[in-house]
Amino acid sequence: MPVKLVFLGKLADLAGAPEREVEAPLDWQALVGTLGAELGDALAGEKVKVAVNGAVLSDKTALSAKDGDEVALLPPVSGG
Amino acid sequence: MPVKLVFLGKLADLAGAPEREVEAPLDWQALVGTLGAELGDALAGEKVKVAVNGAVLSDKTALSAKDGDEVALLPPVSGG
Amino acid sequence: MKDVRLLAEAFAPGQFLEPFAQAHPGLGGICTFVGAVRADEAVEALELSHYEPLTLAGMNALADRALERFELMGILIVHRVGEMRPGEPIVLASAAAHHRRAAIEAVDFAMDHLKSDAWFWKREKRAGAWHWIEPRAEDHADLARWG
Amino acid sequence: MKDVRLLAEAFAPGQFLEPFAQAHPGLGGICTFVGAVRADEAVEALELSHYEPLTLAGMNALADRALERFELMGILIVHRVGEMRPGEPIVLASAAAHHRRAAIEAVDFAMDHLKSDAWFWKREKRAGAWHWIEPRAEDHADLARWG
Repeated sequence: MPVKLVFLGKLADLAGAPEREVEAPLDWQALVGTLGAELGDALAGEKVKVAVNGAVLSDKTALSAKDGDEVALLPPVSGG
Repeated sequence: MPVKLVFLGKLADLAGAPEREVEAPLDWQALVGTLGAELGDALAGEKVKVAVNGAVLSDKTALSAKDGDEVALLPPVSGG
Repeated sequence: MKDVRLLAEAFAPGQFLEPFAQAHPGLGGICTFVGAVRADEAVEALELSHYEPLTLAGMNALADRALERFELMGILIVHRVGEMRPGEPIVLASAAAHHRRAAIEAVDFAMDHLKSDAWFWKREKRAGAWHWIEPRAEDHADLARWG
Repeated sequence: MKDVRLLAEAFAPGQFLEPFAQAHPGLGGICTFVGAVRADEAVEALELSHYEPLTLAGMNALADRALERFELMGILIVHRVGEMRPGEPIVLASAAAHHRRAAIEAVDFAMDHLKSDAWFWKREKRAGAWHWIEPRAEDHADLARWG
């Protein structure tokens, strides 16, 4: 099973799709590498958070996803 | 026409009725005099306000009511 | 829209809230507080008395102050008088606005003033006897928040 | 009572508010905020997206924090997701309590957090094109009030 990437908010527009599958294992460098320049830059911005299987990482650069994991890329939530 | 006294809240209990008619003209001394000791003492307390024809007096001892006026004796309003 | 009412009979909040909401198309939010007679085993009934020449005029002035102080589209204030039983609504304050904070703050403001700065006198019937309710220090502290 | 819902279809506030009120006999007051899609001539539609594993769990945690922080009898939080038109309700937060201040403050607290600290992403359709809505400085200031 691959790793499922889920793009939320405007990251889905940048990615061109709400989801994408990538090969496991997946660490931070591999994630940035697989996303391409524009999406990689957006992800590196300090306001984008990363969750693995529904748990938000306190340090996203410590990402370590394996087969079957779901990795969500979360831009800042919208205001009122 | 006499002056109509209106007793609100617990002052109505002390007065034994919600309203009473007294002779005009009516000033502060005459009001205290006509009410009797218990009600007069309650009225003199700083928390009781007096309104003439729906307007609250800033200084109740300056009361000066004439024929047909309505004088309301207002104890502190109840809390929540 | 300003809608201020003093009612001698029981009411259902929805009968005033629905027309109030419909009168403000395009609103961003409505905040509503409904206060009811608290259930207390010892309390058989609650009676609110008012003084016609002051009470409704004071509620209208309060609604005007809320409209001036907060950016509202409208305000609705309904207050019961007379004898009530536990569970019956006593008071309804609702504010419609473009933005939520104005609506919530206006209701908070209106309720603090209705509770301790409006011309109502309350008494409770306990064991068949009526007892007048005095002002509470807490209410004055709430009121002082508004300067 | 805690009742937290994420809805993909339009709702009428009364369908949740009435059972919520009835579930708390003896309450002193209920405060309710209903937020709707603001009418804005330029906006044709609003879309709220969410992330299933985080959004509902976050709303539940928020309801729990409100129950801990304020003296409540119950809390109701309902949030729409999906595409909405101007006038449709987006969010409903309601708190039942013995005393009014707890109910009003809990709704204020819940709304501040739902608006800027919950997992929702919004975009608006203007002139046929979708535009993402960014966080507002005002929302962070509102949130900072709660420490």
